[in-house]
Amino acid sequence: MTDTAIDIKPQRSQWADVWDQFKTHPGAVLGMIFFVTICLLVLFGPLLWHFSPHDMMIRDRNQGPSWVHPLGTDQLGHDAFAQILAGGRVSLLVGVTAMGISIFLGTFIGVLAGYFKRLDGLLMRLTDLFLALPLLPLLLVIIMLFRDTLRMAFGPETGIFILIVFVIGITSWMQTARIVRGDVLALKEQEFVLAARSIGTPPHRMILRHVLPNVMSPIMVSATLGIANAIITESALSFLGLGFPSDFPTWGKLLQIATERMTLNPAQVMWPGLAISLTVLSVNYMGDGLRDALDPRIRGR
Amino acid sequence: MSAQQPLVQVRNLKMYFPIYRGVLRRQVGEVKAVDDVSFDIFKGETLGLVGESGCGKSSAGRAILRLYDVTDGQIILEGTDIAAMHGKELRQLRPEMQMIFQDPQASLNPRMTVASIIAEPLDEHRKLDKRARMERVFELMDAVGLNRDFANRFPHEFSGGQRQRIGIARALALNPKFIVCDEPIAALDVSIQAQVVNLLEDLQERMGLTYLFISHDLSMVRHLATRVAVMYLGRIVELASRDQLYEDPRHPYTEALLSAVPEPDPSLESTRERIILQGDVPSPSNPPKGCNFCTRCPKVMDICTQETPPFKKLEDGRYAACHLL
Amino acid sequence: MFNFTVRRLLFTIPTLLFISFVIFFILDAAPSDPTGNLPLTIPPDVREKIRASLGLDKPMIMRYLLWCKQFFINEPLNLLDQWGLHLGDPDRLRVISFQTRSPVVDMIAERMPQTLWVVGMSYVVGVMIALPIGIISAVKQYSWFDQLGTFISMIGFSVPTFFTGVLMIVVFSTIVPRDSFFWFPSIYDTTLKVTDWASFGAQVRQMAMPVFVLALYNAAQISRFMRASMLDNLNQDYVRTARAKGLRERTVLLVHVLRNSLIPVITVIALGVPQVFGGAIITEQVFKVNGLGQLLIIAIQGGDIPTVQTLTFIFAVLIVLFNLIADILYGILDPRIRYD
Amino acid sequence: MKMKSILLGAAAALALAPAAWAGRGDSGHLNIIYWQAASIMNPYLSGGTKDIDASSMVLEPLAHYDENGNMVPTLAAEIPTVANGGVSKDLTSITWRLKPGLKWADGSPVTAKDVEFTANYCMDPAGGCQQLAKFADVTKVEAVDDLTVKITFGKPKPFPYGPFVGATTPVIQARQFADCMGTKAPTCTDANFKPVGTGPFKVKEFRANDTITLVANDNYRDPNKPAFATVTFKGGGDATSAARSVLETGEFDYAWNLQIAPEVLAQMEAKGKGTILSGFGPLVERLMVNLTDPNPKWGDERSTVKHPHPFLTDKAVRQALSMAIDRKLLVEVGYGKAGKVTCNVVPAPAIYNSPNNESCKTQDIAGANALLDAAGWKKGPDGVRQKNGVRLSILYQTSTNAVRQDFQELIKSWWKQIGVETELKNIDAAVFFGGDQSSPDTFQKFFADIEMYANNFDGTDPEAYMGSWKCSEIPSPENAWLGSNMPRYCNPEYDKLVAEMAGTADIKKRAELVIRMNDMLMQNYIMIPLVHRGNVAAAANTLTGVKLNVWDSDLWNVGDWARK
Repeated sequence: MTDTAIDIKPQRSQWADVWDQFKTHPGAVLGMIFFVTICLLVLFGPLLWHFSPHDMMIRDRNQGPSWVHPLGTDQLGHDAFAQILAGGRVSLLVGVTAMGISIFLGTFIGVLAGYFKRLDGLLMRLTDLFLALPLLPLLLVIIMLFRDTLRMAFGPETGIFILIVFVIGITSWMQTARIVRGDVLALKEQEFVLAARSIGTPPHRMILRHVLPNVMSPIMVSATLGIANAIITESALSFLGLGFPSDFPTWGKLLQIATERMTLNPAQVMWPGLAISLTVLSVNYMGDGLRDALDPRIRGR
Repeated sequence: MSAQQPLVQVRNLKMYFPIYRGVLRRQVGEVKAVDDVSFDIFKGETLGLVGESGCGKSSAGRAILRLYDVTDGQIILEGTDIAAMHGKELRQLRPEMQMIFQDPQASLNPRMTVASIIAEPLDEHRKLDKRARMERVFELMDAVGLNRDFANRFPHEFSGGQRQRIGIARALALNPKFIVCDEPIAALDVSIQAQVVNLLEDLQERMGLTYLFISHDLSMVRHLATRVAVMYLGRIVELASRDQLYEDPRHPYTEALLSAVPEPDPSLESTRERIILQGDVPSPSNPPKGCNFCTRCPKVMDICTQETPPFKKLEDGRYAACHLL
Repeated sequence: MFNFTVRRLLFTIPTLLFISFVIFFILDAAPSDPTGNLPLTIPPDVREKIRASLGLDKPMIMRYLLWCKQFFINEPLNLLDQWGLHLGDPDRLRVISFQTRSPVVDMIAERMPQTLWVVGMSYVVGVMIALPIGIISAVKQYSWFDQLGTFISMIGFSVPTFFTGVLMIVVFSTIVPRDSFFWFPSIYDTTLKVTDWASFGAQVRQMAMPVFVLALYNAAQISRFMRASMLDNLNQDYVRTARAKGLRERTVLLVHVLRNSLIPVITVIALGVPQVFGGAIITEQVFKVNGLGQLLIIAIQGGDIPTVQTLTFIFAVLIVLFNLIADILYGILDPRIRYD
Repeated sequence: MKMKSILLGAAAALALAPAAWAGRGDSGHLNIIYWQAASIMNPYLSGGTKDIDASSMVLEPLAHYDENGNMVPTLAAEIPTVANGGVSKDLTSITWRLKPGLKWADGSPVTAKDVEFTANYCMDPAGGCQQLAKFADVTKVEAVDDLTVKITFGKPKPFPYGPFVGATTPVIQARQFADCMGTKAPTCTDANFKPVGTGPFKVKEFRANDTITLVANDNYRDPNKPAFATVTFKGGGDATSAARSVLETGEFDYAWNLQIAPEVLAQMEAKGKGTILSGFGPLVERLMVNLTDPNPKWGDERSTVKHPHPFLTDKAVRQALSMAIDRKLLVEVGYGKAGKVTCNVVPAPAIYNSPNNESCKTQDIAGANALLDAAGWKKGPDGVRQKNGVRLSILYQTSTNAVRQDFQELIKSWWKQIGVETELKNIDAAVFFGGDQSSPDTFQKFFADIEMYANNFDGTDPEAYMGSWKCSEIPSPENAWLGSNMPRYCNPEYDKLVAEMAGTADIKKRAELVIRMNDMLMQNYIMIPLVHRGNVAAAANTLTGVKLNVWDSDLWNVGDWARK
């Protein structure tokens, strides 16, 4: 019967449609290719590249690009390419994870505050509190309290990673929360929410099914900006002594160290800057494409 | 007609929205959106609820479905009072009663496909496997006259009438006994209105549905309803069977309303005498003392400004609230 | 709306008190110390005496209450004094910085002008260019304008100001010859007073680079939100309806779509305003603007609790205030959101 | 008159230094940039170098140190010594005589009462005076007459030049600060920001942590000085941009403390707008070795003498760590002209510099390996040496700073070559040096195996400094971690030498003692000196008279500066 024939169709699910739409967005596809390339590079690059980020060719300091060192060397004679690859691992991981935490917290609190009127006041004052907290002293307190514990539990690198991701995450969710709340407030008054209520949809599914998909676009922007923010913040943290150990390169740190030597060795400042910008740009285009693809009104066009 | 069983009994239903004023949010009054309303809805009938916009008819409809918390009174659905129910209990009764909304655009989530919109009630209340679920969705789409191929489309791809069909299909999904139609055709083109109304009638016949049909369109109500209740400023002023009401309105407000309905017959239309009401509808937060209608009633008497007229039975199945009667 | 506002304002008082306590608690718990930056030649026992003279030997709660008294009672009274109204003991102690031994509020007042000029101006410029860019990018989605705007704003956001600022200085202060029209000072002169056209010109010149760097950063972020929000709304049915009604495209966009799109953007903009007063720590440092951001960072590094506490608290007040403004603006822009 | 000016002109042409002959204010405006902004103009309330330097333009002590570390009288008529009778034979008092006719900037005369007041101001127990250590053992300061002041010590002071010598302890005006004693010290904002002084300049406008505007002092004792009429003292930013503003953009005339990458500095200097000045005081960047066990398992007793370190108590290990380091490279990478290789903790003044430790100047990885082999430390499968289950694994901490992080990385790589595993940790400077009781990250608590920082002493006398490594100076929970003996070194012989020095007045004998103590510390590898660090400053080429002084304020002779 036709039933079976048609039954197959819905199996093709929305995700296939989303992918179809995503594919038609050249920026998004390019962004994704680029992002995947960067990920693969930083993941496998260090295994293949003939210099380790810890190799110091101290007599070849501050060199420009050459065949041996395609991106040149830094002030201690590290191979810049090896450093960028190794730094990318940390930066990308920190960027994506911290952004994830921040977006999750922001969306969670924003939706709760916007949807449940009773929680609104309390949660928004909590947001105010977090916005008002002085970041630096807070960081110092957090390091003091947790650095040694985490270092012992997870080793110096993983411990610091957890700390950094946690710190960036819990100090950057507020803007997302406010935006999401604003959108939810408006969305809640829409009739389809009332319709779902008349069906008896419980609040958690109401949020997942009706509210969240309709506030995706500001969340998507926050996420894109969040990655850049986390990568930069990480570099600021390492200069406060909260970052990774000194021999542990990250893009932000490489950029900051190289800035001082900008006129001396311009290449060194260009690479990490380029890496950060292109990553953020590619994530942004992916987000753009994904947002379009997730919006059926655009997909239909 | 006589041995009718009430499906829904509304008793002294009150829906007040408190008004807070001042810095300390003291309650200084309330909007009496629905003020002491009682009526029955019988199984299989269509009760029309008419009145000007803002008279509280939509609030009454939503209160009866418990989309709002009611202030006081009883709503008895098949013997169970749901007025004070909450949470799980209420949720279990949801399949019994459904709603069709005024704005077919706004009432459909733009990010869900037709199939998932229609299936949402099923997902919430029936444990169906994928296949059974889809079958039911197609069944419903057939029932409301939607092409099955549209199942994967999104609301914005449809016309207003089609969207309303989606809304109807969603309301029907759980085989409800009682449906509140909250001005379901007000937002549609006239040509589509008829189609939707015919569909509703058709479905009622086939599935034995009971409707509370809220509308400000008296001619449509006349076409559709079995009995009609007229609301003014949160109260029901008259309740009667359709024919009685349209042919012999008793309450001055009903008279005035009906006088505004154009007659299809041109000869009658020319003789129609329009009663033009003076003034505006008073604010529901500050209704006049005595009869709510006293400020605009052409037949106002002294007593009207003193005492609230009781909602009394005039004859079998006929009620009104007026000192004249 | 008025009552909503007044009620929220009243509600902010306990909120702010609570925030002030939390801030104080964190500052106290933080391991930085007012003697931390002193040369190591100062022996430990002298350091202890210095701490004691700053009152750090007293329990935390006492110091908090003292700050409350100084900030909430003595400072306002002092303000009244300046207006010629003398109340209470004239010898009352104001909030005194550990580092400079001078009233914190006076230092803040001294720094307000340059912060408002540079950071405030950059914010205004940022918003002014972000909104049109966001709107045009959305209306002409995927046009070359949109692509270019996206590219520039992403670069602007992802390249930190410590880099762009130094780059600007290298180009416009060192490579460009000093006597050229395109030469800009790398060091901001906070003592410059605008009295005539020449000094006005000098002021504009010294503001140009920091304002540009910061405006780029601000604009990048806001234009992203503006664009996304516009795109969201452009696909709504009411836009089609409005067009179908035969409204002019300009009216559709600027009246209907823009109004609805502004809601999330308003949040972003409103949340950004307190940050203007928070200063831009890195940019201020790069161009030596020495505004509120620099005051805060120096105070934090120096363990100057009264200064950090006062600055942060004022900052908190502004955050709460501007969140309230954002909420009120929601109500104005979207009548569906009701506060009662 | 005419004749005189012609003569002067000729003389100037010959000397090629016309500015030296110019009168007060002839050189116009001077721009100074300190990348750390001055917070206050009162050195008694802030020990920060930036504040002391800024105030040294206004406030003056009785005597200065010149660029060679010699004392020169400033407000005093001469330097009191035992020979000229100024210092009592029993070394318990010193009597200063002021130059006659000195005036404060407000025109009032400078008297011995002002000196007496200044001492009392600082010694007030409630005032929190930051230079209190300078007044150690002072029992009484009294004005004998208008121009004579006598300082009495509670015990013999072989080096009685603590108070009022150098920019850290200038004389302040009694009249201005009369109401600012003790607990009232912080309330005198006006006095603290605009002190009335005797120096070449006076404050016109003080913006805390930002800019100070100064003008020439009309009552300065030399009628032809200062050459500059006005000074802007700008603060803020970072060292690189401060250097840039002098060497590259030419917006400023003098920049202080330019600890930046040597190659960057050299590149800037090549622009030809300014000159880099450097001078060497006693500042040494060093590694401190923890002789006690920082293992967290000891709880409250970690890093205390109760638990000796598992392997750093082995001298062979400490020595090997030192031998593995290429100090020349460290200097080249981190400091360039502003650093020298040193094997001593007291490398200056020259008389105190020990000649006995030259071996450390060359890196010897092979030697270090051999030493460890001989001591029984065998390389395990992971390349890390171990003995009896103890691995040579080091936690190496320092404050956050670009050069220090580079050093950490280099040293880690060298130690790896001798089979020592290193974990690096860096801590915000304000926390590391902060001494906060609750923080585990302070340099006093030393919850690590090795820590790196730089230290020096004030002025030219190392007596107090050498006392840092006495047994009684070991930080521990009992003394609230107050103490400067970071390695937790305890040697009665060393303590004896310290005591001996306290009773020795003869400068040659004192030098001998310092060298013996220095060698004792060095040859036991209690600390591992890395670099003798200099002060670096940049001055515009148009400026003349600048003499970088590492013993005193950078601006000690700002009154002599002039435009070429």
